[in-house]
Amino acid sequence: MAMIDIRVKILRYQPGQDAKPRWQVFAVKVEDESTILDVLNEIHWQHDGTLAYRRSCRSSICGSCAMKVNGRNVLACETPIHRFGTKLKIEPLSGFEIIKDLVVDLDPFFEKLKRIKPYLIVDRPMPDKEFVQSPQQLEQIGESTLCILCAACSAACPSSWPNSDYLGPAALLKAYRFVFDSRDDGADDRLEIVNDKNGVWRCHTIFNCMEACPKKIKITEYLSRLKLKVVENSL
Amino acid sequence: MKIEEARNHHTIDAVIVGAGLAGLRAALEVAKSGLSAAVISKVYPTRSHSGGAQGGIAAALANVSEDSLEAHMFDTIKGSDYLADQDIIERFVNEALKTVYEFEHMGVPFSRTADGRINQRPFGGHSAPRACFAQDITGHVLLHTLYEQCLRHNVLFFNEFQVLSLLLQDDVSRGLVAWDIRAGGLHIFHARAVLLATGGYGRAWKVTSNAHANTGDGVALVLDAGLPLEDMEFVQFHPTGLYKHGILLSEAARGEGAYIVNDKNERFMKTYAAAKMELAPRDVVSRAEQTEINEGRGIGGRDYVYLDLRHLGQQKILERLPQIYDLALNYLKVDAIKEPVPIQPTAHYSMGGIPANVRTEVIKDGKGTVIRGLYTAGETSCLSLHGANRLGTNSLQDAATFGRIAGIHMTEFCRENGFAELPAKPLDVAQGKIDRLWSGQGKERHAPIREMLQVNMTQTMGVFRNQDEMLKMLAVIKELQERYRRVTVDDRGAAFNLDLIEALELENLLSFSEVIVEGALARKESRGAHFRSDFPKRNDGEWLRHTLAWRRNGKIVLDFSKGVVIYPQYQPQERKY
Amino acid sequence: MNKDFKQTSRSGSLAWLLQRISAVILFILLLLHFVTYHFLGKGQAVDYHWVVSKAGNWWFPLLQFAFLLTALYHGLNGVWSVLEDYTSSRSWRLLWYSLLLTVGVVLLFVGTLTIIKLYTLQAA
Amino acid sequence: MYKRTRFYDFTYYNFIGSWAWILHRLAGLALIFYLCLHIWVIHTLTYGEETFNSVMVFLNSPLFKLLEVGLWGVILFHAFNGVRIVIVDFFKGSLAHKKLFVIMVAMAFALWALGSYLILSHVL
Ligand SMILES: Cc1cc2nc3c(=O)[nH]c(=O)nc-3n(C[C@H](O)[C@H](O)[C@H](O)COP(=O)(O)OP(=O)(O)OC[C@H]3O[C@@H](n4cnc5c(N)ncnc54)[C@H](O)[C@@H]3O)c2cc1C
Ligand code: HEM
Ligand code: SF4
Ligand code: F3S
Ligand code: FES
Repeated sequence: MAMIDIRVKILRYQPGQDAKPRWQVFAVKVEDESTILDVLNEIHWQHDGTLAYRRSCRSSICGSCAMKVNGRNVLACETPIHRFGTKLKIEPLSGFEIIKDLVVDLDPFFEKLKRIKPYLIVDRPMPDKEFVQSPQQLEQIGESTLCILCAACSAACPSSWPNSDYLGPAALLKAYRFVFDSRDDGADDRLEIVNDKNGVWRCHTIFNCMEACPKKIKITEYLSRLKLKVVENSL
Repeated sequence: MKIEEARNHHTIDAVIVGAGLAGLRAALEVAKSGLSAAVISKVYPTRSHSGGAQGGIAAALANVSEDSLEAHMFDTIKGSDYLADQDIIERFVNEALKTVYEFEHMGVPFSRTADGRINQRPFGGHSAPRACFAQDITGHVLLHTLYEQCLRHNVLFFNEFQVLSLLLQDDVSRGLVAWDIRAGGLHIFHARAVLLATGGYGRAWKVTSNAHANTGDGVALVLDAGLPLEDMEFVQFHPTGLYKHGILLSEAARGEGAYIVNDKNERFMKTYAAAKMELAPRDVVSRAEQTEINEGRGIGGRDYVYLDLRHLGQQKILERLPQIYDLALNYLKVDAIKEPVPIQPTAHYSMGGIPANVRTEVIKDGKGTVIRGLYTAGETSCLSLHGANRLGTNSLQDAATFGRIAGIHMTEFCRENGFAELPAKPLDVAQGKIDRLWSGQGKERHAPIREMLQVNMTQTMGVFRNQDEMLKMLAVIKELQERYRRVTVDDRGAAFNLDLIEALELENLLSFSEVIVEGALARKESRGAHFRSDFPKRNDGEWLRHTLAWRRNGKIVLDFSKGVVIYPQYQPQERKY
Repeated sequence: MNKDFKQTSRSGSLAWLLQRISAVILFILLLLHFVTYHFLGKGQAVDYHWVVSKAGNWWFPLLQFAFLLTALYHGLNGVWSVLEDYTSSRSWRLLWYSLLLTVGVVLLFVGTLTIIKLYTLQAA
Repeated sequence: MYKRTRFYDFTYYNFIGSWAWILHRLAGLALIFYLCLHIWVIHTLTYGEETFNSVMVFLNSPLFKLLEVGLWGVILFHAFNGVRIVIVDFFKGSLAHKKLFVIMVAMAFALWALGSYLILSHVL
């Protein structure tokens, strides 16, 4: 463990003061084992209290702290600075509107999630105890339930940049998660909803989402399976 | 009324503060009944700390081996070091199965047994494999599933709103005032019933497993409102916090068979709890660790020991404990398949909190007098289910089950009662807090004060406590409270003012920390998580009672009139593992 | 059908599937086309007679027409999907769509004429 | 609130997948543009030998041969990456999409070298 000097360039935007975002450079001394979040905390607590960003769990499970560092989307709290060297360039997620500094408006993100009916729909009577679901059936959706809704994927997807109407990988992954749940009866509905040019068909298998996902979910693979299911269902 | 005011004035049947498991479960129950339910949370619901829970949720389903409600009840009582109220535990274990099956029906992807039923694993202090789990992301999937159900049932969400004051008058709750973090501005919520489900208060410590949001706002609000807190001195330290960070490595690691070893590569738990070894309850393991460290047997004589997973093998680690593997790798650059992971005890769970009865109604004295329309559930409440020490996996169950129960009683209450009138000038208290931080001329900044509080709390209010240290701590708190009065914030903007939020939270930390220290000083015995080196024995004769604490005229007033509910068949015994 | 996110009111599954089917067909036809027209006839400059001389077989017009049709469909459908990514307003979409349709119809007509002419020239 | 990205976020790191997509898209657009021209040009056949040959002289010039080599590259990239896309869509190609990309580009490159040799040898 040693202290090192780093140079951090942060995209600042203070509503009411700035007409548009501007870069600000901070020179700080931090431990070489620090994470990006440690660096932001250091700046916020010691240098400039006006810096705003989101964080909570600081253990990569709550999904608050997704942001763009040196051109890539990461969770600030789990990303050690040594991955990037001593020069950091920190920006808010692309594709969303900036509320302030690194804080973006995620309401559209959550709105889209809502559209795909993100809940188990059961038309049969509930069993007295649990539904029987084999480990193999669970395996189908297991990885997709890891999603922490950090929005790193949707923000990294070039399909969502020019036109924010695209549902985006996170919402589509959620659709996958329920369509392929052996207990669910709502597949027809959901498949119909995502069968739209702004739904699953705007995914051009660009794979940025998979690169960005801090939970290493194979998003594109699941979207492919979802697409085939939609085709099967609609033709 | 001005238009601006109208926009910031909400009239809603049930207002729920906190979007963790407790808050969401309650909201769902109310919303299903057709009443309007609003959830106010300072973070997006899925960012709540419940999502951080890894290991599991307790219920005696007996899916993988024999189990019974009585066994669950007894384990919980014993785990609590007999300070828990047994009527609460009885209701708890009776409802636990239903809670889990309901979760499963909502779509929670529980890990499964080969025959397709909910899988269960052993957990510290439980006499049977009772923890229902989903890999090592149990809290995460429970929280997300609940959030989804709330969306389905049209619960109103006020995300990124921080509650600053309760509107209470004549022992009747009338609503609350919250700050809109995103846009800035105060909002009045006028409600028939209010639920406080604001989670734990681990952020008062430097080394903690808790999220940044866990600043004990709920307990501070209650204290501010002139109501008491209960058993605040009981704070659980988890034995497997990631060294320096305090981030939690789930007990599931030990459930799956991990070892804890000292500098001599000894599994030292054999000298402290030979029967249960690493799976003894948390207070026992944490104390054992701290003793090893204090006696110079930490790794290289330093302040940590090792959690060793290597013998579990790559496949089991990656399959059953992927999150733990990632955490060790990302934060300490330790590859848990090949190397042992440095750990130390970390502030983890708040047993104490807002006193309430079995209907989750907040009470205001040792006699159980109820505040009408005010409820509490989850980690912020003290029912008391966990007594002096909580068993792992009982807290998710606590939050969910009593969240549901709170929802049921709130619904009833709303049906029977109208909106109590708002007090005059409802905004004053909240506005005052903000104005002071904005207009102050002081030179103090909040960060150093918080740092000093946290460092000192970790040093003095940890696994071992004693009178001298605690008296010093009290003095430190007094000094910091004094300094806090001169704090001003850098940021004067309305939108997403993190500076302001943190300063407001610090006020809460300073407020309830004093209660913790006062309670711990007064309780001259060792029980559960509260261990005093100067009074190392449990003393049932004098101390088998709850602590209630008020702030009156700037001083903490304690009261021990609230006894513990004990059933004849579960009399206190010595606690051995 | 009520999709309550910003929908286009158009399902995309058929277009997606056809784009892939046409791609696979094109993969074969296009390579074949390149081999016959661009690589064979080594040393010979491409001129009128050379081209016309290749057009005599009975399968010539069929293959050429299939190629023309799939290539046009695939290409224009591709452009359409690109345009859809960058336009959200209904009227712009309508405009682009009609434009592409027109281009497609005109080129299909022109191309078909060429094929017929070639075939009849050789047959005559 | 401020909206920053409008068309493409040029400050975002381009991973293999995004390069594949951008190039595929540009290649596709180039190809449909070329196809339109191509159909017009070949259509001159119907105006008789002279017209066609005069156009062909132009197209057989070294400059156009070079362009043809480029076209061949564009086609091969689009075709082989297109196959990659189909594998991703239908045959779990996502799990090895980077490897697939490398393989496809390698194959396209080999064919490109071969084809270019043939095309250019017409001129040389
Ligand atoms: C790392 C970790 C692992 C754990 N693992 C387990 C486990 O395996 N099994 C188990 O049973 N238990 C576990 N626990 C404990 C368990 O997770 C918690 O006790 C439980 O989740 C608490 O839920 P809650 O709903 O009470 O509060 P939380 O989930 O903490 O939610 C609190 C909510 O209150 C909101 N809030 C707080 N203050 C304000 C305010 N002023 N204004 C507005 N909103 C506010 C927050 O935004 C948040 O939404 C673990 C705890 C930790 C820290
Ligand atoms: C030779 C075999 C070809 C194959 C295997 C192929 C394959 C594909 C595939 C799979 C797509 C869909 C991409 C997506 O949806 O993301 C596509 C798109 C496209 N293709 Fe082709 N194609 C071929 C030839 C052609 C030709 C000859 C043209 C031109 C006429 C063309 C023009 C386009 C265009 C414009 C697109 C849209 C680009 C985009 O959506 O990004 N393709 N191609
Ligand atoms: S899929 Fe991955 S990147 Fe996308 S929201 Fe979920 S966790 Fe984040
Ligand atoms: S980046 Fe976007 S286009 Fe599809 S594969 Fe991922 S969603
Ligand atoms: S702070 Fe929770 S994911 Fe980073």
